[in-house]
Amino acid sequence: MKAVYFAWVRERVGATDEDIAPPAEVRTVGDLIGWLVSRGENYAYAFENAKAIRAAIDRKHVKHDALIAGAKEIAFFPPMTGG
Amino acid sequence: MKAVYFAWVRERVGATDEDIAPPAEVRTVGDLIGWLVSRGENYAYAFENAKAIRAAIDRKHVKHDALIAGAKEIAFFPPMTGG
Amino acid sequence: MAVRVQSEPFDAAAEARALTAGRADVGAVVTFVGLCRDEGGTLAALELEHYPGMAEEEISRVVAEAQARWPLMGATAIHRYGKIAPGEDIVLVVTASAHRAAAFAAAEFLMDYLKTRAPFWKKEHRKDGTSGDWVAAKDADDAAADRWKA
Amino acid sequence: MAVRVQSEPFDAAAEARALTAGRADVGAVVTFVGLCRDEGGTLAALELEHYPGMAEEEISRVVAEAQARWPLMGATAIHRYGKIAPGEDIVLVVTASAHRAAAFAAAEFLMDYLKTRAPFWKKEHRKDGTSGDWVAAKDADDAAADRWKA
Repeated sequence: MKAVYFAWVRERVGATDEDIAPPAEVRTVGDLIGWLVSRGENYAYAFENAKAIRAAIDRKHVKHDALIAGAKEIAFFPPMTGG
Repeated sequence: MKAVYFAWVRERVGATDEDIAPPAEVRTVGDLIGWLVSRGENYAYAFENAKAIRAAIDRKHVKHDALIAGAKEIAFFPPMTGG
Repeated sequence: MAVRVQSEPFDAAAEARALTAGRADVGAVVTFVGLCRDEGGTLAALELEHYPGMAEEEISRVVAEAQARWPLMGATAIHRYGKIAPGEDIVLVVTASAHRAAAFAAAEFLMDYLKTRAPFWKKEHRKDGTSGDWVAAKDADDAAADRWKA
Repeated sequence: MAVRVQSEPFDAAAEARALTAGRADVGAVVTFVGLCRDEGGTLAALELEHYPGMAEEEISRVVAEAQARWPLMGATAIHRYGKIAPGEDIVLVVTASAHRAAAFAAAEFLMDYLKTRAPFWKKEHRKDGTSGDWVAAKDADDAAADRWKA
């Protein structure tokens, strides 16, 4: 699956997107955040306040307890400031 | 003083405006309506539902208990339907 | 603030632009245009009668009240009179503010108050040749205006 | 309904006209334009980042929700991205309905939901050369969106 990052999450991770292959025990968005954080300091920095991070699966907003099975694209970003 | 009429009040009275000289005991807008009604059937028809008639003294909305002393122009009209 | 009572059409876009021209502190502009509906194809035209002089003064009072209530950077109200065909504009309100909540609230307030306080009356001319029922004031409009009372 | 995400400026007046062209059953058109403020002269530009694809889809979902809630005869939402200078337009919402209450409510709803659900993020470029704090989301915007929940 593909992970995509926006705004300061993107800046902190240091990438706009990447292919990821989390292990099977990573079932939810929250699990995925935990797994990413374990991969390096840049992720730890991006997700240091994990509750503040919003997520979308295949371009739809989801909560952190959403299951990631079957997802093609998972996006992480700060609260939106458009409008 | 001048009385002016609008919309169906104007149509029923049969005049856009007229000079009036009510006697001294006609003190309020409500008194004036009563005095006008006494002057003819056209006024009686225009003011048959007196409560529904709005009034303005010198271009400001007033209630029927407003005093007419000093007024130059008193207007009578139905509830507004602009906008 | 600009208030006009006129028979000619107005240019809503130009009025909105005028409120932001030459400044960069406006964050929100709300434009309301009220149009003449054809009432299911039965209406030939509306004829709007007004109280010259009082119409401008009353709308100005309403706009001043909106400016006292909300931090507006500009407000424009234009109301037409005379014969207006279905599809044509009748009334325009534009409000500008730093933030959207004030611009929206002020525009709604202005329309609710124009409906119930501006001295205009609509007469209907029907396509079947009959004319003219006077449009009756709506309780809903009074209720809409009442909600702004403290 | 028309939804667009674009870097180019939009023509608010043309979008509003498009909703009433060729019909005479619309009684109310509300146009909201959100502009870039200069923040007391300190801001050089805003840079709007967005999530391509999702931005259009999410705005379309929000517009569909507005259409389900209110009897709209038309609704348009356009959101710009990229670098935007103070005084320039950022976002446009236009709603058309037979009556003003629906047009006003739907336009406010659309803006409240765009603020909190459309995937856009603003970065500030300051005139002193420093860049860029990311604009923080406001609790007030969440509260504004929450008021539409049943």
